[in-house]
Amino acid sequence: MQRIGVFVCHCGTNIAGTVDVVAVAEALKNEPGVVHSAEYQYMCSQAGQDLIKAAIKEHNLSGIVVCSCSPRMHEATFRKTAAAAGLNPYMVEIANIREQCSWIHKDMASGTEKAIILGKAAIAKVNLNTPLTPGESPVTKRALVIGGGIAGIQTALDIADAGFPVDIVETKPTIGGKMAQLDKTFPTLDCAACILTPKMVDVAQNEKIRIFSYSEVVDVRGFVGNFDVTIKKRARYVKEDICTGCGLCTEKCPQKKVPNEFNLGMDNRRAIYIPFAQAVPKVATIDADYCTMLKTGKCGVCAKVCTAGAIDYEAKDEFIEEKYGAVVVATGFNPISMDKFDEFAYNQSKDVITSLEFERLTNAAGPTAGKLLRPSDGEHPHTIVFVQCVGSRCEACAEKGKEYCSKICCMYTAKHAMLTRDKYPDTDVYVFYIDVRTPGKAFDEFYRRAVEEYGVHYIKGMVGKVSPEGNKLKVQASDLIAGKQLHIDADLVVLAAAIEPDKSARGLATMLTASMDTNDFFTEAHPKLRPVESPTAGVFLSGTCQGPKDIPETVSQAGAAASKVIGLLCKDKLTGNPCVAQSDEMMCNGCSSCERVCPYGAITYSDKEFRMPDRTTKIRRVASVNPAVCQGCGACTVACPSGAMDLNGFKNNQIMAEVDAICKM
Amino acid sequence: MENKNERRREEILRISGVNPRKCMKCGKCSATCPSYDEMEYHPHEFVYMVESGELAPLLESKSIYKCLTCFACVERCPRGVEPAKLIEAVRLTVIREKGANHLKADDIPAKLDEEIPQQLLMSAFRKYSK
Amino acid sequence: MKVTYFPGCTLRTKAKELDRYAHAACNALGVELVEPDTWQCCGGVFSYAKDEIASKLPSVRALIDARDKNEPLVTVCSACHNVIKQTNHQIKTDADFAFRMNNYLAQEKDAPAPYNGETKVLHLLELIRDEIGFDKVAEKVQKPLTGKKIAAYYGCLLLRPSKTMQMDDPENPKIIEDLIRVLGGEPVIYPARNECCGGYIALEDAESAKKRSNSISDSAAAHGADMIITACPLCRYNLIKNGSKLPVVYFTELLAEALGVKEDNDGE
Amino acid sequence: MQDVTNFKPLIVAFCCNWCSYAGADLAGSNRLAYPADVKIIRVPCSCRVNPMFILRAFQRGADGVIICGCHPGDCHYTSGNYYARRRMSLLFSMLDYLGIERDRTRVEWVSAAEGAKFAATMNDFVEKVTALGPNKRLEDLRCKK
Repeated sequence: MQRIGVFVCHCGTNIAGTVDVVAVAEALKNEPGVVHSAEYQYMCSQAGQDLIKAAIKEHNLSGIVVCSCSPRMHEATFRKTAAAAGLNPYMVEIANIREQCSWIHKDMASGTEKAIILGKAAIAKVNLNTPLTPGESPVTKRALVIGGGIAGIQTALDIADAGFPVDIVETKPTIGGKMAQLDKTFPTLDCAACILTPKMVDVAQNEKIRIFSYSEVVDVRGFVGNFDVTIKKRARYVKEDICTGCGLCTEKCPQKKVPNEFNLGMDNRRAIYIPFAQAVPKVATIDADYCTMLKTGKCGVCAKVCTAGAIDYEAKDEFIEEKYGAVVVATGFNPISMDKFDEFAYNQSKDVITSLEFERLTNAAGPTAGKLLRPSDGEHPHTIVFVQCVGSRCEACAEKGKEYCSKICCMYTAKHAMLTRDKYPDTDVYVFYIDVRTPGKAFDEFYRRAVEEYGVHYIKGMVGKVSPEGNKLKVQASDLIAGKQLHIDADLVVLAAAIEPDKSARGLATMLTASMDTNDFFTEAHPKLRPVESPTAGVFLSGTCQGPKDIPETVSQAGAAASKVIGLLCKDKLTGNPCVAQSDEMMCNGCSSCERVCPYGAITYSDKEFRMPDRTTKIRRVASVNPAVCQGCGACTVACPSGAMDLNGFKNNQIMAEVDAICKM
Repeated sequence: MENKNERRREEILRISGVNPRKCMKCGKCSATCPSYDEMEYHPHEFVYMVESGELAPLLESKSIYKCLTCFACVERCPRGVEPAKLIEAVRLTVIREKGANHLKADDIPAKLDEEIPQQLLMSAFRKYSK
Repeated sequence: MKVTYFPGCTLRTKAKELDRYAHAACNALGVELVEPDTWQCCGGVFSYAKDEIASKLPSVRALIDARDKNEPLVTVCSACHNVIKQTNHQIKTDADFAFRMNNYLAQEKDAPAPYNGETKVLHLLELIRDEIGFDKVAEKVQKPLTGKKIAAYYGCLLLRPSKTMQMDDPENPKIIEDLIRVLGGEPVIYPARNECCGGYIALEDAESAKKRSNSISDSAAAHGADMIITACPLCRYNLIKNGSKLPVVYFTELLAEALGVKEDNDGE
Repeated sequence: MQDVTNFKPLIVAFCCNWCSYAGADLAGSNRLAYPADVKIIRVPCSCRVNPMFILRAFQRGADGVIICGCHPGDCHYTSGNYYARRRMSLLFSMLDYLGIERDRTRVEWVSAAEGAKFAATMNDFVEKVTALGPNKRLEDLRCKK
């Protein structure tokens, strides 16, 4: 039996004005377990708290009920008071008789009656309270960043700057991501390489940062502060520590017909290659799918020309296991496939390209050395049609397009149109748009400049069909403002393809038990207030893996994710919330219902040996909750059919007792 | 009058199964339409005018007989609006009225030639008469 | 292989070749086309009005006939195929329509068991691709169409609405091109191959049909085709009537020719 | 027979800690009155509300039970309110089947900023339940000592 003290606060006249506090204290005196009942002017004041502390000691109280304002206001205060008097802080319950009673009721009689009932409910609950102690877990002071694009780079640099070691895992042979493929960046038009490559060099030179390129995360175990991660370093057949990146091998390799993915297949590379001049790490990689030596054992040219002796045809995949305190997902995006949008003839003509391909065509390091030439015949295009929203905002065709707005297309199309007119004023540029969306600093001004200063033809309408006829692309479109169907003979058509999360994201989300939305973007812990954290503690989101973003937004989100990681890694120990779910293994029937509803992946199942009443042993599959991961929502407690799952602080019998107390009139 | 218009509008939405509110006004249907030049009101305008209840001009327009039901607009609409079904429903509300058949059996002989496939006559009857 | 075969009205009148060569080719490929005892005209076009029941009855009767024999229902004419496949789809997806259709059928003498879209509807092209297999056809080719540059003309009915028809990519189809390759010919890809010929508008507005049809035959010619093939009598009529510079023939004729069974069936 | 004209219903309200309980607090801070018949039980999330709690309340003589949670998409725990919505719609149809009128049960989304909505919701709910009169269908007289 508990020994409960009840403390009724007047809150000046805030409570005492409509609730007869003396009557409340008196009425609650006779409730089961109550050994002491008092009222006071201001319980939260120092004098009020002292009164509680003294009563705890004097009456040897095992639990207290404070009838006062909302627990959202002073629950923490009274818990501290209790702790100071040697009482477990979770033995405190608050009856909210101000916000939910005195302030809303005018009549003293009904106010007092309700206050008594609320007090009784709190007493009924305290009777069933048990002391709770928050768990503690250590923090491994190292962060993992998955993805080496601008988001991952920025996050890693910021974390390293705070003094914590960071590992970047990147699937490609180099970091840099999509930004490395871009030509200029809106709205200021600085060249992407000029602002990105110094950051890549910073990453390479930072002692706190390790880069695992050509690698992927294959397994994640553990929880916040204590992740155990397995990284697969794919064999690149070149010793990274020996290769000097001189590039001789990439010039001598006889296999010249490998589609160059960095230029989106618009030209070829060799079987041994360095993706681009400023690659980090600047080491060669052998593409095992094309290398004659690896496929047939006959060639070996690269090994012969390599003076450093870095080539190793015998290399195998390596697996690295490492511990991390925090994981940042920065897996980025890709343009969607244009296969299902062949009304635009992407698969029927080389001169229909995506915007990312256009970037490469205008990039000085691209396949045309920066000259805007038609892929089909290398001629200079005189009429270019840009089509916006290809696959974005596409409700009808969930299987081919995306329902969301890809956000970046309006701006990069304005950039492409403007740069084309700037460099080649003899070119006619048409942009077909549904809406022009430019909410960003200096964004709308940028778009207007494309129209007003550069004379880009913006046409409200959509392209219906592109027909390759001879060396022209016949574009049939609507001009909704003029009320006309337009027929334009274009030389080049550029499609603003929707963007989607990288395909690796889904598998990663499963490994991390981080949730995703229907589009495979990672879900944030709160859409407004916790935008860079995943609901899974210790997992953070950086860049487009969370939703479409341009570079400025990506970088600011990357920094925000880093600051959250730093905040976590600064701690030596993590103190948990003790109000977490707990499974009674004897009652658990192993059905997995709880595991399925848990948004945090806090519940795991394992086989355990149990002694049966007849002294035999039996192996049963039972649930257990990781208190460091559980956030205490209680979804599992309701899903559990056997009643094994319960929530500390809000136990089934506690809530039932409150219901009973309220209903016993 | 108001009521009759509203009833017709509801009838059009019901028999077509089209929800014109899904339209995001991109104009891809009209960009795609092979009969665009023959039409006074174009597929996107059908969607807009049915949604806003502006039926009278549509019901009187020859445009309702110009749609080929080729379904290019339905195929390419990014929002799944299906303008061709809506145009068909507008046409049906006209020709289902008594004596409003657009194509009458008596007119046929004059239009026949040696090679005309039965399929053409059947289709035209279905589309232009009740 | 035995399949239920729905010829359609035009194949018995103005498009006898389409039908005759289909039989000849299927015979050579070991497929028996069995007509239901009674079939009625499909109606030429599918009505998109959700409340239209009666005009879809003939299609449903043919579907039931195939269902009862546990065979796929095969068509050759694009229009019949489109109407029957769409009717089948509506029965499968629109519960209200299925209910009312079945109520209708229940009134008939010897009422059939309720129909809920169980029958598989195949165009002969799909039957060749999915059931017989192009490789099997390739083995049976006797007289390859070597050197022939052939433009496949799909029109609208074979491909659209693609969600229902599910035959091929509506914007970049390849089923007929693949068949042409198998028969030894050279397919010509031209952008107008999935455009509309004008269809039934020929009766209402001949000028419009002419514009549409010419744009198609001109596009095929401009891309170097020697001939156009189609599966639709109406497409063929419109193209020829409006002065196509290229010959327009049914795909079954080429198929029969390549399989070496054309002459036997000529002039029957 | 109870005096129906002076009938005061007993309403149990389950409020999630992050949105609706805070909304109730805001209603209090703004002195927005609703009947004293409403008694609030704080739960961490609407998904913590076990159908058993509701059955128990009706058994013990409650005349109406309302569950308040965060708006869809705003759940502190991401998806808890969706679970609550699904569970409750099932439970309510079962209760309806047992003769507990639909108007005696309700799920409402009230955010921490919606003090006025909280008060209005409670006023409306009390009014509806009052109109229905006392609930007898599930009441267990043994519980009424």
